[in-house]
Amino acid sequence: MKSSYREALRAGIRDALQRDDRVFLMGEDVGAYGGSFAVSLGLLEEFGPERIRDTPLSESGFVGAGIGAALGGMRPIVEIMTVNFSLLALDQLVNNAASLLHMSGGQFHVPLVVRTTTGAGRQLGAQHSHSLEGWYAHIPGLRILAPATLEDARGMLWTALEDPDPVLIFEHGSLYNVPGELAEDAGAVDITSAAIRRPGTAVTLITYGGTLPLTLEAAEQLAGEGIDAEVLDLRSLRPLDDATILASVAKTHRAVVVDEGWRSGSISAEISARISERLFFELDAPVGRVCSAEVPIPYSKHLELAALPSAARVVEAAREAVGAGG
Amino acid sequence: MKSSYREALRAGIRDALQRDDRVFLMGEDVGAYGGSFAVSLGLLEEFGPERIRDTPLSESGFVGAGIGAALGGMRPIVEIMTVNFSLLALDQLVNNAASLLHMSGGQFHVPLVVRTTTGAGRQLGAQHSHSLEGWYAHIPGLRILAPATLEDARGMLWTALEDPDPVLIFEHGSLYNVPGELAEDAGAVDITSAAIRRPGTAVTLITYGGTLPLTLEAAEQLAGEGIDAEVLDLRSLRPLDDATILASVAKTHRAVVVDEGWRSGSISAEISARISERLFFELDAPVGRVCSAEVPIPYSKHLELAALPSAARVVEAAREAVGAGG
Amino acid sequence: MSGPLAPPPQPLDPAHGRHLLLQMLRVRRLEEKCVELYSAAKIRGFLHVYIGEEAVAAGVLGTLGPDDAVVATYREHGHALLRGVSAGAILAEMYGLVEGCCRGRGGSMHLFDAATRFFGGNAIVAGGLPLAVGMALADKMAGRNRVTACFFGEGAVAEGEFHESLNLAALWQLPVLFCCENNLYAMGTALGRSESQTDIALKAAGYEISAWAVDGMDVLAVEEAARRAVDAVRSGGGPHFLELRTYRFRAHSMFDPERYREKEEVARWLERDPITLLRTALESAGHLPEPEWRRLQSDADAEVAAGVDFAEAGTPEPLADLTRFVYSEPGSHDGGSRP
Amino acid sequence: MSGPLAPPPQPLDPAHGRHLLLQMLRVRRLEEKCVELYSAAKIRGFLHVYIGEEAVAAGVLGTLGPDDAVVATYREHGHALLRGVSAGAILAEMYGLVEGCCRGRGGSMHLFDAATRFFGGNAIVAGGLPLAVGMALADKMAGRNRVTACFFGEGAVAEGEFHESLNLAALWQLPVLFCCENNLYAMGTALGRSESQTDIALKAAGYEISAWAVDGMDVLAVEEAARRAVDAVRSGGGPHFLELRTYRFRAHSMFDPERYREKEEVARWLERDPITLLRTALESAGHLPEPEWRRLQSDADAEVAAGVDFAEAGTPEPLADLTRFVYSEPGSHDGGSRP
Ligand SMILES: Cc1ncc(C[n+]2csc(CCOP(=O)(O)OP(=O)(O)O)c2C)c(N)n1
Ligand SMILES: Cc1ncc(C[n+]2csc(CCOP(=O)(O)OP(=O)(O)O)c2C)c(N)n1
Ligand SMILES: [Mg+2]
Ligand SMILES: [Mg+2]
Repeated sequence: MKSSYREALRAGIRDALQRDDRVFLMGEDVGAYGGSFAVSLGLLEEFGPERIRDTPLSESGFVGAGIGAALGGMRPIVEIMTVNFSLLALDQLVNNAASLLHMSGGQFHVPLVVRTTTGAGRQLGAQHSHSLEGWYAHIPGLRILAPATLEDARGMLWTALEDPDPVLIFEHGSLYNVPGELAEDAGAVDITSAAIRRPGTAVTLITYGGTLPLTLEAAEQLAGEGIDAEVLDLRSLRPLDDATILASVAKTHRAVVVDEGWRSGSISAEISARISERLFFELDAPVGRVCSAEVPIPYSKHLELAALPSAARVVEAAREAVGAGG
Repeated sequence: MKSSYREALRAGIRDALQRDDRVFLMGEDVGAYGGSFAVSLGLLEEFGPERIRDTPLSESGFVGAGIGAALGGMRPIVEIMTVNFSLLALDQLVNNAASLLHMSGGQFHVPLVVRTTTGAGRQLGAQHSHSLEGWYAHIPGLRILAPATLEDARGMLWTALEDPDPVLIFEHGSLYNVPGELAEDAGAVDITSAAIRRPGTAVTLITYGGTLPLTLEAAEQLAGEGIDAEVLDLRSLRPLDDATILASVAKTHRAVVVDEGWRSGSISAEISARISERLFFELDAPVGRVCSAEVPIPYSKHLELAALPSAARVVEAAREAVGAGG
Repeated sequence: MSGPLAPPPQPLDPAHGRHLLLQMLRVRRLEEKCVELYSAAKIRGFLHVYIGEEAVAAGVLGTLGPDDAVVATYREHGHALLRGVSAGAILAEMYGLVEGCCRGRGGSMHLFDAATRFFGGNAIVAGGLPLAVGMALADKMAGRNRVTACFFGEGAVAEGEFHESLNLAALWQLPVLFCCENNLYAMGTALGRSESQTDIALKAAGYEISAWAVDGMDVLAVEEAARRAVDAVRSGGGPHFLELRTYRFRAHSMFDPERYREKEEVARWLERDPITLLRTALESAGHLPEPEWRRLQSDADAEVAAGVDFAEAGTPEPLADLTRFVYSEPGSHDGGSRP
Repeated sequence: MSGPLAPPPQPLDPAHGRHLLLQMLRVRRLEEKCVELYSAAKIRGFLHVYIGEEAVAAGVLGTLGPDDAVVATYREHGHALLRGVSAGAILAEMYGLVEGCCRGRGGSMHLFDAATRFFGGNAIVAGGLPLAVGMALADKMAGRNRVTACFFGEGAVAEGEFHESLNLAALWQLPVLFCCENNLYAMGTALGRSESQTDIALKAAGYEISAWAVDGMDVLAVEEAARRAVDAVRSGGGPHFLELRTYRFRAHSMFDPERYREKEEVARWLERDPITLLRTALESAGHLPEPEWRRLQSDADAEVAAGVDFAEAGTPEPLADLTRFVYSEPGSHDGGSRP
C-alpha cells in the first residue's frame, strides 16, 4: 500500500498503542498540536489525552518521568521533539536510563523507547540541526536505532518496545515526507543487523538514516562509471553489526563511511577504526569518511549544503578509495 | 619548588585572579567549602566571595551565566564539580558557548573557561566515573584541554583565559595528589601542540590526562623487554595536533591509543581513523586501542580496575602492535 | 506579590503616542512582509512572527538605553528592529546573505547585533535566560549601571533553566528585567496544560522577585510598567519580572495548522489588537488625524520596502568561508589581554 | 500555603515510641559502623552518613506499605535499612561483594532493592525526582493505589529538575510524596547562599502542592505529618510535599573538613539529637526503663554486627562477569510481552 515514512511511523505507534495497553506516547505537542512533524496526528482523538500525553517544556523532567514509568511497568514512548533539545535530558538518559540496570546489579530494567528527530538540511540553523546519534552510540546501556526506510520506520518501534532496555530511535527530519510502498502486514523488524541495500563488489558505502538516499544515489552514479558499490545501511548504531560490516569490506576491500555528524569523533571514526583493526591486511585503501564540515550548521542554503554530505562527495570518496588500491 | 597537581592548578587560578580583574571563579562549593577537591582552598579568604563565587546546585544556570558573563566582558572560570554533572549543562555548552560566535556571524566571542574533574578509579560508581572529554571533543567551537603534568596544570589556564573562545579543561581526579617539581617562574604554556613525554622508535603510545602515568609505566616495562616506545601526550583533544601524532607514527610505524573513555565512539577511534587515513601505507600494524570496558563503571574495586586501562593492557597492546608487523 | 494588572492611567502624550504606534506598525509591516517572503520562498527554515504581540517589544524596548542589553527568542524580529537593527539587515539575514546582521549564518531564529547590544535570537526555549543572568552579573561585578532585558515565552516557564535563572538573579540581586511574553500557548500547548500554577507573575514572586502582570495589548501600560521596572533595576533594586499578557494572532510558525485553538478565541483577541487599541485611543482624543495615520503607515511600509530592496541586492557568503567563525580570527577580539 | 510546623501533640504510645526509637538506633548504629569500616578501608568511594537525620526516614518510611515505592539519594543507607533491606546486604554492597544488594556494582551511593521496591540510591542531585514522578504516573495510569516517596536534600531545590518534577506531579495530580530533607547545607553551601527564597515549603506550595514544614528532629511529628500526607496522596489528593527540618551532625562525606560551619552551631543542633529527644520523652513518661533502653541498643548493635559478619563472609563477583547487566539477560525481564 502507498505510504510515507511519516505514516509508517504513525502506523507503528498506533499499532503499539492498540496491542499493549502499557504503551503510551508522551512529549511536547504530541497531542493537541498533532505532533511537531505531524507524526502523531490523529492519535489524540483515537487514544485520548492519557495515552497521547502532551507535556510541558521540561525535557529532563518528562524524559526522567518516562524512565520512571518504565520502571513502574509501563512501556512509554517518549518523543523528544528534536535531538537538539535532548541535550537538556542527557543526564537522565546517561545517568539513569543507561545505568540503572547495571548499578542495581541487574534488578531494574528500563524498557523505555525514546523517539526523536535528528539532522540538518532544512535551513534551521546551528541550534536545530544537530546529528548527535553517533554521540549517543558511545553510551553502554543504550540501544541506538536509525530507521532509513519505510519498513524500518514501521517496524523498529515494535521491536524496540519488546526490548527490556532503553532504546533511542533517531528519525531524520528530511525523511518524513519520503513516499513509498509498505506491505499491508508490515510489522516488527529485526533490529540487530545491518542491511545491504544495494549489493556490489568494488567498494562498501556504509551509512544509515538520513544519508541513505544520497548514498544510494551516489552508488547509481558510480555504477554509471563502472564502479559497483555495495551500500550498507547500519540500522543500529549501538550495537554495531560488526559481522555484516566486516563481511562486506572483506569482500570489497574498500570502504567509505557516510554520516551527517561532525567528522571528529563521529560514528564514522569508530567504524573506520574497527575496520582497520579487523581487516588491516585486507584493506586496499584507507577507509574514507564523508561527514559534515566541522562548523555549527549555517542557516544560508548554499553554506548548509556545502557543510553536509552529498552524493557528489560520496562519489568522490568512493573513486578515491577505488583508485587508491589500484 | 615542590608542588602537586592540585597546588599547580591553584597557583594557576590565583595567578589569573591577580593578573586580570575580569577573572573570577564560580561553581559549586569553590568558596566556603574550599573546593570539592580542595583545588580552590584558601582563595575565598584571599579574593572574597565576589570573585570566588559559590553557586547553588544549578549547573545549567551557572554555566549559562558564565557564558553570559563572558559575553559581558568578564573572564569567568566556571568550575563544574565533575564531568558527570556537566551533562546538566550540556545544552548551554553546545548550543550557546560553542555556537554563538558562528550564529552571530563572528560578532559575539565567548571567552569562557570551564574546569572540571574527569575520570574513574576511585570507586565512585557509574554516575561519578565518566570520562567524557572525548565526547566534548566532537563539538566545533570548543577547545578541549587535558593537563597531565604539573606544568600543564599550572600553565594551561593562563593560555586558556587568553583564548577568545570557550575552553574546557579536564582534570583527572586521580592526578590531584600527584607530587612533583615546578619551576618558580612556571607560567603560561602553549596549548596547541602535543608533547613527546618519552621519545622512542618502536611504537607510539598516544594518550592524555589521567592515563599518562600508566602509559609511561608501560613504556618503562616495554623498555625492559627491548621495545622502545615513544609516549605522546595529546594535551589538546580539540583540536588534535595531527602534525605531532603523524610525525611520530610515521617514524615508529605502529601506534596504540590509550584513553579512559568507553571504546566505541571514543577519541581513540578518531585518532585511529586519522592515522589510518593519513599513514595507510606506512603503518606496519593496525592502530591499537586500550580503552575502558563498555560498562557503566562498577563500584567494586576489582571490577573497576578490570574495566579501566592499565599498564599491563598497554604493554600487551604494544607487544601486539610490534609483533604484528614482524 | 503579583502587582497591579495595569498602572494608574497617564495622560496620553500625542507625539509619544504616535511614536509608539509607529513602532508597532513597523514591526507589524515587517512581519507581514516576512510571511509574504516565506511564501515566495525567499525566507526558509522556521519562521515565527510576532503579529499581535507588538505592544510588548514596543513598550519595553523604548525604556532601555543604548548601554543596556537585550536577549530574546526565535520570535525576535520585532525586538531586533525596535532595538535598532535595520529592516534591511534583518531581511538580508533571513535571505541568508552577507549583508544580514549575522552574515546569513543565523537566520530568522538567530538575529544578533553587537552594535545595538542585541544578544539574540535563541532557538532553545529558555536558553537565553542564563545568558541574561550572566551578562547582568558581569555588569554588576564591573560596577556598570546597565540593565539586561530578557524576553521569553510563557512556555519557557516550565523549563528548569527558568527556575535556575530566576533563583540566581534574585540570590545575587542582579540587574535583569525578565519579560515573559505570555501569549497563552507554547506551540499547541495551552498554559493550563503546561503549568500547575498559571499565574506566572505569582510564580516569579516566589523567588522574591518583584513581579507585575501587565496588559500586554496596551502599549502604554507596558511602557509604564517597564519604565518603573527598569528604573528599579537600574537603581540597584535587583531583578524585576514583567508578565506581559498578550496573544499570538498567527500560527506558531509557518508549519502550524492551528488545531489547538478555536477560531472564536482568536477572533476575540483580534478585537484587542494593540495597534487598533492605540490608534483608536489616539483618534478619539483627536491626536491622530487621518493623514497622520496614513503617514505612519507609509513610513512603515517604506522602511520595510527599503529593507527588502537591500536584501534583494545582497550577496551570498563565498563557499570558501564556510568554516569561518567557528573559532575567533586573530585580531577579531581583545582576547585575554590585560585591562 | 505552608502548613503547621508541628502537628497537634498526640498521646505517646509506649510500644510504638520504643519501636520508632529502635528504628532510629538501627540507622545510627549502621552509620557509625560505616564510618568505622571506611576508616578501616573496608568501604571505599564516597560515603555519606545520615547521623542526626534518622527521625526523617524513621518517621516517613513507617507510614508506607509494601506496594509503595521509595526513591532516595546518595545518603540513603538508613532509608534502605528501614525499607527492609538487610544490614548485611547493605554492608556487603559497600564491601563490593556479590551478596550486596546490587552485587557490589552500586556501592554506598547506589543501593537498590527490587523486593522492597527501593529504587535507589541516586548520586546526581535531584536526579531521582523525575523518576519518582514517572513511577507515580505509571501507578496512576495503571489504576494502582500506590504512593511513591521521594527523598532529596534542600540542595536539590536549586536544580531545574526539582522545578520540572514538581510541576509535572502537580499538573497531572500524581501520587508522589516529596520529602525534602532540609539539613541546611548542601556540602558547604548554606541554604541562604543557595536560595533566594529559603522557605522551601512555601516554594513547593507555589506549584499548587500541599506542603508542610515539619520539625525533622521530632520523629513523632514527622510520622504524624507523613501519615496524613500519605493518606491524602493515596486517596487521590495529588502530590504532597514535606519539608523536614533537620541537621547533619557529621561531615558531608568522608572528605569534608567542615570549614563552612561553626562548631557551636553543630553543638546546638546536637542538643536536638532525634534519638535523645525521643528517648528522653519516653523516659520521662516512664515508658523506657533502663534495661529496655539497653535491650534496644543491643538489638541494634547485634543487627549491625550480624551485617558485618555477613559482609565479611561475602564473595567478589568473578571478573568474567564484568560486562554483565549492561543489557538485560534473556529471561531476566518480561520484555514487551503482551499483558
Ligand atoms: C528546549 C526546547 N524545547 C522545545 C522546542 C520547540 N519549540 C520551539 S518554540 C516552542 C514553544 C515555545 O512557547 P513559548 O515559550 O510560549 O513562546 P512563544 O512561541 O509562544 O512565543 C517549542 C516547544 C525548543 N525550541 N526548545
Ligand atoms: C547534579 C549534581 N551536582 C553536584 C553534585 C555533588 N554533590 C553531591 S552531594 C551535594 C550536596 C547536596 O546537598 P543536599 O541536596 O542538601 O543533600 P545533603 O547532602 O545535604 O543530604 C553535592 C553538591 C552531585 N552529586 N550532583
Ligand atoms: Mg507562548
Ligand atoms: Mg542538605
